[in-house]
Amino acid sequence: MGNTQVLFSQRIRKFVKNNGSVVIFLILALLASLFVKNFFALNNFLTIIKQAAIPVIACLGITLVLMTGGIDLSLGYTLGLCSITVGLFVKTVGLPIWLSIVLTLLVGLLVGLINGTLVQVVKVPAFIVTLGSGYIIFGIAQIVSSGSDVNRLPASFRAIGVTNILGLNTTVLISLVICLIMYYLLHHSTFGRALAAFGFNAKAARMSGIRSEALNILVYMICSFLVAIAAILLTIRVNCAQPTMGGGVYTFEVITGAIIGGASLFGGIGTVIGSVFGVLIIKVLENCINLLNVSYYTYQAFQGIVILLAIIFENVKNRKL
Amino acid sequence: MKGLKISKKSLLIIASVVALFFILGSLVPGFLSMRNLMNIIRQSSIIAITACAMTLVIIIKGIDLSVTGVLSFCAMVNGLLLLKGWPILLAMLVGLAVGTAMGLFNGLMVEKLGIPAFITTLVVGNVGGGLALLLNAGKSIGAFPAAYVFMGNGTILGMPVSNYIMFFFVIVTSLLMSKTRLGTYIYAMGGNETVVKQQGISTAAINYFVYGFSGFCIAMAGILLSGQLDTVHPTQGEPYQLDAIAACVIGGVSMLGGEGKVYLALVGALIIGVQRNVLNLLGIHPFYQNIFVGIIIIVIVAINIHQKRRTIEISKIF
Amino acid sequence: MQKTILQMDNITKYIFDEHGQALRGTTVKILEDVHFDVKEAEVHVLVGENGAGKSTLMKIIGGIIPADGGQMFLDGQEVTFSGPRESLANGIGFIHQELNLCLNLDVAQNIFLGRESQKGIFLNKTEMYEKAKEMLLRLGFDINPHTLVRELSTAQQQIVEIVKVLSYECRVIIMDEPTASLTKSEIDKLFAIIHDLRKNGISIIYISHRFDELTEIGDRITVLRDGRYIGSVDIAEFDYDKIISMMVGRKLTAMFKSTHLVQDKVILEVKGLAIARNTPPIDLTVRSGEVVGLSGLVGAGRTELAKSIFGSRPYYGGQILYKGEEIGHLHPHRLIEKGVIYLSEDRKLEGLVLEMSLKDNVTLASLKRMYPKTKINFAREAEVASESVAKLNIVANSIEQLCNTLSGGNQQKVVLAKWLLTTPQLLILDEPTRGIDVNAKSEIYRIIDELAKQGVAILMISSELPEIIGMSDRIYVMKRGAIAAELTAKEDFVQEKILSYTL
Amino acid sequence: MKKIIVILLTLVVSFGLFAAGKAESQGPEIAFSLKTITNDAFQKAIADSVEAAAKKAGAKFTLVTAGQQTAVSTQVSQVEDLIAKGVAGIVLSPMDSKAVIPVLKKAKEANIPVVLVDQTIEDGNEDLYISYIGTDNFNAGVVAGETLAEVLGGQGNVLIVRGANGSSAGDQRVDGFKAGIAGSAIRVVGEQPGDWANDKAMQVTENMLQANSDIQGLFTASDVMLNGILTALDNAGKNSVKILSVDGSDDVKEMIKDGEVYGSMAQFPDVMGTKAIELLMDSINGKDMSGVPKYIDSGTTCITAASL
Repeated sequence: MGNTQVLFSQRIRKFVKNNGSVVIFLILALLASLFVKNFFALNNFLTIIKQAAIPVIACLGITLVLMTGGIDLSLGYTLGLCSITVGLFVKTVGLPIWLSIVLTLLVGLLVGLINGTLVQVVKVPAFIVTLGSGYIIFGIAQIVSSGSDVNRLPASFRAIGVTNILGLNTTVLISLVICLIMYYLLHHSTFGRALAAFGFNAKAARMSGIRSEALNILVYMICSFLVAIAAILLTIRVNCAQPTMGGGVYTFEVITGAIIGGASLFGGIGTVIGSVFGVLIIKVLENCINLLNVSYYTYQAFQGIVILLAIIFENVKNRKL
Repeated sequence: MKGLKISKKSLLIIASVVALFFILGSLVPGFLSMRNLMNIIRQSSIIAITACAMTLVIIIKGIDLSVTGVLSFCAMVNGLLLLKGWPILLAMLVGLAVGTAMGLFNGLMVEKLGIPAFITTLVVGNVGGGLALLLNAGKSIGAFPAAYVFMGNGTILGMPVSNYIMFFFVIVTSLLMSKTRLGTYIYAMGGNETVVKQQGISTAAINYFVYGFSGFCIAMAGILLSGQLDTVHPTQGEPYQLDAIAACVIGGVSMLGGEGKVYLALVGALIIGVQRNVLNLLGIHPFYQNIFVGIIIIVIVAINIHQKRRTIEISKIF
Repeated sequence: MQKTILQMDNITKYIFDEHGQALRGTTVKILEDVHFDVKEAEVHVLVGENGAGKSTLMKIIGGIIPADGGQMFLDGQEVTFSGPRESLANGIGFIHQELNLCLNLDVAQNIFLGRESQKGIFLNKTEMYEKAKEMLLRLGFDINPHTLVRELSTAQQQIVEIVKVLSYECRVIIMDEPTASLTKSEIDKLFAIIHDLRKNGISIIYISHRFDELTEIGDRITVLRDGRYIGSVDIAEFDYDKIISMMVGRKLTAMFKSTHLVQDKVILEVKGLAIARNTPPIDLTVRSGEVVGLSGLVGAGRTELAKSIFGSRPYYGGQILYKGEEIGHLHPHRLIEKGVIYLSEDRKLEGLVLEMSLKDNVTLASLKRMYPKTKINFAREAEVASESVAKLNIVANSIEQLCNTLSGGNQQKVVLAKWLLTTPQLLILDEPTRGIDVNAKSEIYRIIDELAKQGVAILMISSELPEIIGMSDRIYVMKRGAIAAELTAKEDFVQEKILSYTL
Repeated sequence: MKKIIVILLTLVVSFGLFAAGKAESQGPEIAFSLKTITNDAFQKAIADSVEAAAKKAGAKFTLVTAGQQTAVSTQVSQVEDLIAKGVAGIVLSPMDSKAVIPVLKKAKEANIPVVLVDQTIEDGNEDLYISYIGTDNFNAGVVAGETLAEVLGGQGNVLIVRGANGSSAGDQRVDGFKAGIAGSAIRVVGEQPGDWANDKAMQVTENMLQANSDIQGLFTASDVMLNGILTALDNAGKNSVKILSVDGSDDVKEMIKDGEVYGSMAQFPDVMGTKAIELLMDSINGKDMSGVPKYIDSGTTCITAASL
């Protein structure tokens, strides 16, 4: 009896240790429900979920990259590029929707391929590659958009993202599906295992027959691919395709989400649940800021401090280990 | 032998800059006008000062991505104090102190927690950016004392005051790197950290100094910029992150650490300045400029690293 | 009778981590009750097999790692060095095998690093460079002190190290295999230097494997074996065979049981392989069910050879045939599929993913084979892991235990388990028993024999002669990147003989 | 090292090509500097009108844009470069009401006439420019406020989606709007910056709707944020909310037709462009500009379904 209790408390401790972000989220939500007017409402929760759905997709992408010990600072700009691309294809060029989407996803893959190759083959540090490529991508996006955004997109296209199925719109559902797929990949497939091994000790992983070179490039491609999906959904969400979407702020927000979610900057560690709740935490904070009608800038500074604490905490935790 | 080699390297860079000037002079209307050249060097002064510190950071195998935020924030602090009627020097000192503190914090994270430089600086930069907006609700402030504006915009004997300050920084830093112990240690640390430790030199101290100094220079650049604009805009640091790194990379500072000359970083800053200036004169959109700079950075770093890897492999041979 | 400068008594050191601290709960001693002393103005040569503890002892003198027991006296005063700087301050200079220089700095900067002469706040360069120049000249080397060390030859770099050490007015200089990478003429120069150093009353501790050198410069020889002090001999009564026998006095324990039989099917055949541009071609074969020992000194090129075969290192000409098929330059994952595996000598860097659990490590190399559809079957995985744990009696609280919390022996078994799970047909084992206790060793021997019995071909690299002799059906001896000898007849398997080939 | 030099030289050459491509010149050169023409139909409209007018006046036209909304220092250095280049006249849409003052002083020293459009600078610097042509943003706000008050019958709750903080035009519009609804029973229940960006605008709208679901009206400082706002309202099922905006872009006209938006304060970019060039040409041709009023209202009208 007491024995089982011990086990139970151990299990709880283990859970808290592995899913810190979930706990933080619950606490945060509780506090908000108590002290923030209008926070505790089904509708508000739905809103938060809708707002989180898209960043979550991108966040899962960056989580993979962080697990290799790399980083993708071009993420936000890739989002902008893919947004304007899909907009142009669907409305201006008038390609069939499926084709436009496929092409946009290909753009994403291409960006990832280039980043990944430079990192893995040419061995340029990831932050340099992606810092540079970020500016390049941003420029290209602006140029292809030739100055004007594409808005009021065809309903048939928007339907992909805004159709409601039992209270949740398809965007959220798509995001859910992606989470499940990523969960499988990361926690139930050899890919995830190989990725972790590579992140912890690339040399040993290679010597153990993991195709580290291919893996590393693939990860960057998956990341940009997910970002492309996020871009399409975001474009649908705001019913407007523009190259300025995303940007550095978005990159930072997504990375913050992953790190609050417990992804390690040194590679190897990262979980789907963690990253999902990491993003949810951010969105709850933003939501409260707006509900309280506080200046957005307070939050911007605040966000940085949150991530700092997250990093320090994670680091100290590992020290103990 | 060594001396000769370096001078050859810098000669080549400088030669190509000269070439650049003449080709451009012949092709771009108004490029060689005195006023325009003055513009270029004044505009480059901001880049040069940040690049100065960035050089040191990269030499010890680090990087500083906090430029945008810290630059804006320190300028904002300094500006608000000025408007409160603080004496210029005092306000500047506070601004510089803030920058140095943020730099030191980076050093601390790198040294004590072993957090990758690019992450801690990225984050600190973001905090800075946020605070810069927060301090004055995203609004810009301006109308500073004349003396202050003079520092940014005035000229003495035909040369902008900003450039006297820039040259002061470049010279001091160059002296530091080439003529003092600390400089030697900074290079040594970029070359072989274990040796430095074995000689009983505190690598921690070096980290603190380098990142602190970086923060200091960035703050100085921010203050200077607000002098040039007679305004502090909460996001005025925007363009300088990329430019600072680009200046170093073009100036031949090795991303693998241990190599780089401050004065070459200055040359790099000038090249960037010229590039932006020319494309402005031609009315070419800044996007092309950024694409350009982005490509240059990646390519040069790639080549640099590729060469290094070859030499390392050769030396590895049995 | 010269007076003794440095004396060490009953020095003991347990196997240690990168900080020089003894590993938790280890019983493996690298040094045990070692006695060592250095007289004024003598060249004291230290010899012993790989892993005899020479370098460790020197590291203790050099203050790089602390001793776990025993005392050290300098001029009769008991001393303990907290760090290299302190031992240097006490007049003990250490010239490492892998040179400690900043390649991106110039000669003078390296020599004076940490104590540059200053004029005001600035460096006094003129003085520094002049000093450096004359120091170099005093040793008869005309190297421009402005030259970047990167641009110097290894020999010249070594000279810079020596000058650096001398500039500290050292009375004792430790040289760890200084001639390893020098040409004949360079060696002569070095010896000349050593001679007049001694004339100036400086003592030198000289580690070397080249006996021809010993007689040329040594005054006294001390032999270490298995971390124990065996004895010291004056160069006067130097006798090759005597020294050899002192070095290899290790008795062959009964832990080796050879139950396997060599079949004649050739599994691995290396033809004319050059592991570097300047090394002669290597020929080598391993048959099914055969254990082939690869002996030689550290740095003789054994690991390089292994890695060249395993496709994680470039090689220069020659062929590598596995079952008659060329496998040169294949990526490890292809080789593992084919049944070729390489157990690295460095288990922490290349063997294990320390941050992952025992279970994950065991299955790491077999993921593709176990889960062709990429879906991990956790139940099966646990099963497999537990089986391996049982089969190799790995001691761990659970298969979920992280590997960085396992003892060295168990870590090694985990690596072995990982490789066995891939059902290999060619095993390349690089120092399979390094730094693990006796029981673990004997078990690993048992497993190797077991495998050979199943017809697996095994190439075993080892620095421990008894191990080589006890396990091998055939022995190759490597020396300076080439095969120095191949011993086929069991009666040739004698430690002295093998050792003499390696030296 | 050599390779780096090669790159630098290619750099040189590429400039050369850029330059060669651009090397043509006739008539006085007039330049227009503004923040950006991307995703901002209104800014683009101004740019187009300036260009058209300049071409008509036989002048050579150069457009310089700073790119990011935030890159104030870029605009300043761009104008400095224009002065150095010795353009005949500058049309300027300041990104910051203070930051451009020093550079305008330089323009004055160099006797380069400047006309401000769309956005003005701090008061007390009227000597630095010929005239400021732009919408009376405050007034536009007032009209919008009054219209909304009228539509809502003088009562109800409204939200405000501001522009980016620090943009004078945006602030004036909002202040005007508040003045416009003053006296009526209309309450402003939420107010957040949309930073001139759809996604940002959408998010703040959503969240404000959470805070107060009972909303009858909404005012936004610019059409460029309408897409996001509309989507947010749509998702919340609040299609009946009366929206008023500023700019009167072509997109918004569509929206008004479809009844998604009640009205928008149309500005007249064409007026700005033509008038600005007219003034510049005059001063270039040596006319005395002292008589010209320092502020010329380019006018506003409230576009509604009725007026279309």
